[in-house]
Amino acid sequence: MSEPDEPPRSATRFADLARLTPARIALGRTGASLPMREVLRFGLAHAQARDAVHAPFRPEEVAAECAALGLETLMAQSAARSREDYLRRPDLGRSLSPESEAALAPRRGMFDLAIVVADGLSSTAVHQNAVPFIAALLPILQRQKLTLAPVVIAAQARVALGDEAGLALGARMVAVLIGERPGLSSPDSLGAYLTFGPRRGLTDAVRNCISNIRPGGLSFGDAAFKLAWLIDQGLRRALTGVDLKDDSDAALEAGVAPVALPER
Amino acid sequence: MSEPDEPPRSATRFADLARLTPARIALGRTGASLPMREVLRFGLAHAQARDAVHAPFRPEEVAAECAALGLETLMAQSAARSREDYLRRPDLGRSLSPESEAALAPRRGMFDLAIVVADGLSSTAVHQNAVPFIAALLPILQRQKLTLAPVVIAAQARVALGDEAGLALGARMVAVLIGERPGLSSPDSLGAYLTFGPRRGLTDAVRNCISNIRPGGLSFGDAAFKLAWLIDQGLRRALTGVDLKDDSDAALEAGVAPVALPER
Amino acid sequence: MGYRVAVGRQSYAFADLRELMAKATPLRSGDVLAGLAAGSMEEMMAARIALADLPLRTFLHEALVPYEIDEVTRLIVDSHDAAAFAPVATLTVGEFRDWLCSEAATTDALARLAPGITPEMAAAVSKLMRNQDLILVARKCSVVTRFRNTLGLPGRLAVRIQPNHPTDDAAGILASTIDGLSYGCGDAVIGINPASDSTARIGELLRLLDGVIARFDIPTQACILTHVTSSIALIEQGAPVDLVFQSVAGTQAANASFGVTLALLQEGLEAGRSQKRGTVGDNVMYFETGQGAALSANAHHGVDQQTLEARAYAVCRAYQPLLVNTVVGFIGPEYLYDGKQIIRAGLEDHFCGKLLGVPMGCDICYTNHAEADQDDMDTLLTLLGTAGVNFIMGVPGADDIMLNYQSTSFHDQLYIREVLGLRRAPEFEDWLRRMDIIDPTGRLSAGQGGQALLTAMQDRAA
Amino acid sequence: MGYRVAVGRQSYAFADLRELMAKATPLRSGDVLAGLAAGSMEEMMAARIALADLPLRTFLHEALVPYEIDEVTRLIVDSHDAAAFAPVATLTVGEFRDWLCSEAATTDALARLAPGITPEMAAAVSKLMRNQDLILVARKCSVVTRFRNTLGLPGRLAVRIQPNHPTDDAAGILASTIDGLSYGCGDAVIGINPASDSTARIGELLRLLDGVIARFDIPTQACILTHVTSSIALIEQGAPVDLVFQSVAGTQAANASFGVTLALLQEGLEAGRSQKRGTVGDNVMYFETGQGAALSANAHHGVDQQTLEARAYAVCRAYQPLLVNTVVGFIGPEYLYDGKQIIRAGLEDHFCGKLLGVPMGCDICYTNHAEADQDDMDTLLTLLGTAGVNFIMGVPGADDIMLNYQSTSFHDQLYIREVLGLRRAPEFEDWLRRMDIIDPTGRLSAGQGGQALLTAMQDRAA
Ligand code: B12
Ligand code: B12
Repeated sequence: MSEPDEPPRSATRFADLARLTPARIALGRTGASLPMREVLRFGLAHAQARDAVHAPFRPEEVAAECAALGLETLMAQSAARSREDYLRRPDLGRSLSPESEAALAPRRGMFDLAIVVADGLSSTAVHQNAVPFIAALLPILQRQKLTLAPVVIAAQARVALGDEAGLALGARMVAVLIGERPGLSSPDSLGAYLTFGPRRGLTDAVRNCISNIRPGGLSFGDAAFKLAWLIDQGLRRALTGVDLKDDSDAALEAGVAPVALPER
Repeated sequence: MSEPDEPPRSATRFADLARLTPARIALGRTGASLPMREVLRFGLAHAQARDAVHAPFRPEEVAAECAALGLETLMAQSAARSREDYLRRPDLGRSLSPESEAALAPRRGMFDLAIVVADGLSSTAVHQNAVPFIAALLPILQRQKLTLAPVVIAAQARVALGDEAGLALGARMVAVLIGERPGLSSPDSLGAYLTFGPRRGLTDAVRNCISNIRPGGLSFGDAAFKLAWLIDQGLRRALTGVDLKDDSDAALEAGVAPVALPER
Repeated sequence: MGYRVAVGRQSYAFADLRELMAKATPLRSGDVLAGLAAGSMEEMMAARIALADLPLRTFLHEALVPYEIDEVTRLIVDSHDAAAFAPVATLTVGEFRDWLCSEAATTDALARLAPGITPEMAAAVSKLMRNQDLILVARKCSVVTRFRNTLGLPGRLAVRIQPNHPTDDAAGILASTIDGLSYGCGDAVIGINPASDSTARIGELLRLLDGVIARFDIPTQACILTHVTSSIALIEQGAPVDLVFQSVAGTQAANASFGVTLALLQEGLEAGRSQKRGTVGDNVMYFETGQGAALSANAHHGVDQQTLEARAYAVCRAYQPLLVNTVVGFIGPEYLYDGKQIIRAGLEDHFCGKLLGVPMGCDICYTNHAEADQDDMDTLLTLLGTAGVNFIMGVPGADDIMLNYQSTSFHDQLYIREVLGLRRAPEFEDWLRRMDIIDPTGRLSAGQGGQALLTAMQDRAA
Repeated sequence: MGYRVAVGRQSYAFADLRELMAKATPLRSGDVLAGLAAGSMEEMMAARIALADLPLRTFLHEALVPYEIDEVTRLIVDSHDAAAFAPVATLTVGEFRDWLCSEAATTDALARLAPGITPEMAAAVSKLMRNQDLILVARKCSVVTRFRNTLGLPGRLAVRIQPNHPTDDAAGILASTIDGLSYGCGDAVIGINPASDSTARIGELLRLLDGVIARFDIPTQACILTHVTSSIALIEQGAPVDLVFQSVAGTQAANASFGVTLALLQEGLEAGRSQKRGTVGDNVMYFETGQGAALSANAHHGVDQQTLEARAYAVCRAYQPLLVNTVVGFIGPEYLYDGKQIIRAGLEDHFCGKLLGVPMGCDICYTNHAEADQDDMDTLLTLLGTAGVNFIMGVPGADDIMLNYQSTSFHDQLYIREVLGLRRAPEFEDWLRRMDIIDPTGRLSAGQGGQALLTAMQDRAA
């Protein structure tokens, strides 16, 4: 394809900018328009991201990987019965199915933390990033001497499903690791949502969020350090949410890791 | 609702225009826009016309009414199995279902004309206008001494289904009376399509069409006269379609009705 | 010749150019009906990627519908202007799109290029273009035609008054016409679809419209949208025919199903011209088209409906039409399922027509069996107004009481003029000013405008 | 109080005003999800017919969300300006729509009216309006705001540069910002959504943007879209905060789920103003909203999502914002299912905001789980450009690599300027001319424009 007329500027140097970010910059232009090659690149990414939303979730694989880390797992399912259902009815994705509720009940105990791995809007994110992230988190949690509930692996799940799961297991806190909606450039982004005192009827104001956990975003080590910091602070102050500001960076830089530095 | 500012013209007299046509004229305006009452009137008509497309077809009723006229009937069905199917797959609506094909075959004979009553896009049109139209047509056909095949009552049917039906019955000509797509102001418009030498693979170029048969459009009497005129001319010249121009009006005015004047 | 593209882990094959074109097309029900649509979004993108790399001149060598069996193909190939094509002769389809969007593609350059573009090239490039590209480029194209006024000038929009009546009642038709004129419509044409096929009746309608135009000395033209053979017959009978109408499609077989051939259209053109009724020009043909017509006549040869539609414009182009109208949502949901598909098709049709040098208008419309509504029409109207469409329809209250579908209304054209500042054909604008129907800003006049028109009615009554 | 309407053979009953409003709303998935949508098109039309006859002042007496339990309702009721409302006080909702479309509703008249209009009135009338009405009327509304430049002037469109980065990397953000400036974007704001919630990190980003603006003396403002409490804290720490951001919704409970109250917003406003960083004005707030936020927080009180969205604008209005941005397709298909619903919602939001006197911009966007694509965005962009939207987003290549959705790009704004002739904020336009980034026609300059901007990068590297 021909080089469309570039914006009138030293293209090489503007082109250098593109190396500084995965964002779609220094694309050039033809008249007022995006060059053909970029239109096509974008269209293909869109086609693939749409597919990612519907990529099947394989909970058994996650369970096997958790087992390899020495973690016990429980399978769960939201009240949404199909992907269609899930997309149109977020309310269903926030509740455990009656069967799952029944399956968790007997495992109720006294835990500091329950981890929920949820497919969310990208099972790709979960398959690629959830277990490596847990692997980075685990040693810190162990040093914190926290008691861990069995890991819940939840299909067709939204963030708030963690509230019911945490409650059912009797956990003081729940961390939901969930597939964020797939982006054009990142179909694999994982989010972590932390909620103190999980129970029905909570809003997002009482949660903390760490987002963009993936190789091209926040690294597993940094994300694990942040989450562990928030867990520690949250348990001490008996809260999460808007009143708990993430000052882990300062802690990290100052070396005042209340727990332990992540292994990088 | 307030009177929106009318166009600057003697409204009474412009309003008089509206009595001359069912078209939506002399509506007034507010700025550049249609007044609210007309927007609402239009919206309601649209809602109702959309429902008309899906109004169920009751072939038994049509059969009973035909029987009252002394006509024998045969039930048929196109290859389209549902309304959804019918709307998206006109090809299916043009073929007889295998069962219907089998049902018509034994009735093959030597007929001058086969009449097909088809729901088309408006069963309302058929229920309100098909049999009254046949009633107006019948006496003329009888005077023409034409032999009539049993009337086929076809569900989920397109115009071209008449070709297969006419062929199956051994008719020299087929007249399809079909529900035209419903309009905002006329959900009940009937079309009549006439084809000489019905067989598979014909195009619309070899048909004649009389459209807008309904009380607010072409009257049953006028339409019947036209159709009879076309049938007569078509049988004489052994063709229908673009080469057969509808000069029935001239015939009507000149009193040279080759057949007979319609009873009005 | 086949095409193969690898995207990600998947590889896609396309057997021939027809398949490549069809699979590259944005989704529409007609291509699904014909079994030609891409199976997934990724396959569609793969087809586009391959299409972008295809040399534009491929279309000069490889016919989608065989030359031997199709006179439309022969028309396209035989009338191709290689000199006009030269500036883009070495480009791929993707590069052509970039050129069209670039500053190099000025209005003049595009006008010079038009005779060098085949409908297949136009269709191919349109498949690679987003809605905004279709608007941006079409806007730069200017196709000006003339009969009793000048249509298609930049910044102007004309309107056809469509005063149809279910029984062709003269008073009813006249009433709708007068109403339309009082809203400043009618510069494109006053055009009736006759309910009847009777030549006698059509002759009366022709005299009716001729009378109105003569009486008020309106710089516009009339047309009865009857079959071209009827118009020819009427001309022979001495009826006052301004414009000769015909529906056309993109293949010989589809045209045959409409009862026309290219020779017949030529006859129509000559019959029309023989009248010498135009005052400022002799563009005497009015054509209508619409995606799906060929498929509906079982005459699509495995080619996607949008490409065939572009081929219909090549048919039109050969007869120097005054008006070409894509009646975009007219047939129904089996070809364009919903508002989104209708909007996309309207933009494609307008773009392809303009690129080919055809004076495109659009009947922005939908039927009651389609998933569309007035909001979709407002949307398409605004987009096409921005794209510089030559003309739109003016149907009383947007409701055609004879053809049973919804189009744009006398009010809709006021709206689009208001928001985009679009003016009427210059001669017609002057006339509206003289009649005090519009004020100097182009808005409907606050005076007694239009009142005089009512006399036409009264005389009739008398 | 109930409502009953007979249409044809059917009679429809609506238990209360909330139900009437919800059923009159054009179909959208969020209202279906909430169980509030009309069951058929006929029922929807029946609701609209009843709504058209409802006196506008009904909304002053009958609260959709109870006064006692909701501070947003209290804000709306207590701050209603009866004098401003007077000109339309006796109208029904349907008559109000006719008045809005009429010549009587001039830009001045609409500006005077705004404080008299409650969000419920705006929502109600919008439900009776077609897309073209929403465009036509919004276009007449002008809401001008100022901080370091003048936004919202007629014929102008501003753009937010949104240089997000998944790890808030300073070099990456700067690269996107410079790219955006070189396309003539950034007059609305240079606004980063931080990936991190860390105040330390956010402070750094603030200093980064402050540095760029100071270095090139750009007449624009920066903003980090963090929670209002964080902005207040940062102001206390002496960080350079131009604009205070917050997401808001239309009910007290939904705002609570966002961790905000009206008192907190007031605190944010005062903290922002205390900085006195504006040069030509002191509109210091930047709000974002979007249909579905309240329902998603289980805080909708049985009210339809479009009405609640309009209520969010009443919240914004109280704090004299510089920018209010409806992020229309951001949340996902559970609230707006496809392109059609997103387009309609975008037009409604813009209209309602403008009618209420709020400086509306629109993040024209969609997610990958919705049934929408770039064509839909091109469409909405063209419609909102015609409607006179104050600002849109400029996201590199339309792909937000941190928030994972698609918005409008630096190129998209060039397109809309090209086809509609829209200019930038005057102070910013002057600056772009001085920098030789644009030429006198407003197009990107053919000179060495933008080159100077690269020095910001080089210094950083050094
Ligand atoms: C839809 C339509 C079309 C579509 C048909 C394609 C399609 N897939 O549906 C298109 C746009 C292609 C079309 C073209 C023409 N049409 Co037409 N069309 C209609 C319309 C609006 C609705 C028909 C309908 O609802 N049919 C019922 C459905 C259920 O049946 P169907 O099997 O799906 O439809 C078939 C027939 O409608 C047929 N058909 C459509 N138009 C015509 C015209 C003639 C003369 C014939 C014989 C058949 C025919 O095509 C369809 C597919 O096979 C009617 C107006 C009306 N109120 O009915 C005019 C109408 C039937 N058409 C008319 C005309 C004049 C034409 C043209 C001849 C115009 C021209 N000058 O070229 C062409 C050519 C038709 C042909 N010979 O193929 C006239 C007929 C006048 C008359 N009494 O003879 C009508 C009444 C409208 C009008 N007054 O202008 N048309
Ligand atoms: C969608 C979304 C929203 C939507 C959520 C509504 C909905 N029904 O989905 C809306 C627009 C309402 C929203 C609002 C806000 N969001 Co938000 N949001 C996102 C986004 C783009 C995707 C989330 C996702 O895919 N979730 C996964 C799905 C499967 O789960 P879900 O159960 O359907 O989603 C729930 C959560 O996402 C939650 N949620 C959304 N945002 C936030 C923010 C916080 C702090 C928390 C605790 C929860 C939360 O709301 C959803 C419904 O309960 C992320 C970016 C990303 N890449 O993930 C930002 C993101 C999570 N949001 C963010 C922020 C800052 C906010 C706001 C606080 C902004 C503000 N200043 O007001 C508000 C308030 C949130 C709250 N407390 O309620 C930040 C969080 C930064 C951080 N590390 O804490 C993110 C990472 C983006 C960013 N960097 O700006 N958001």
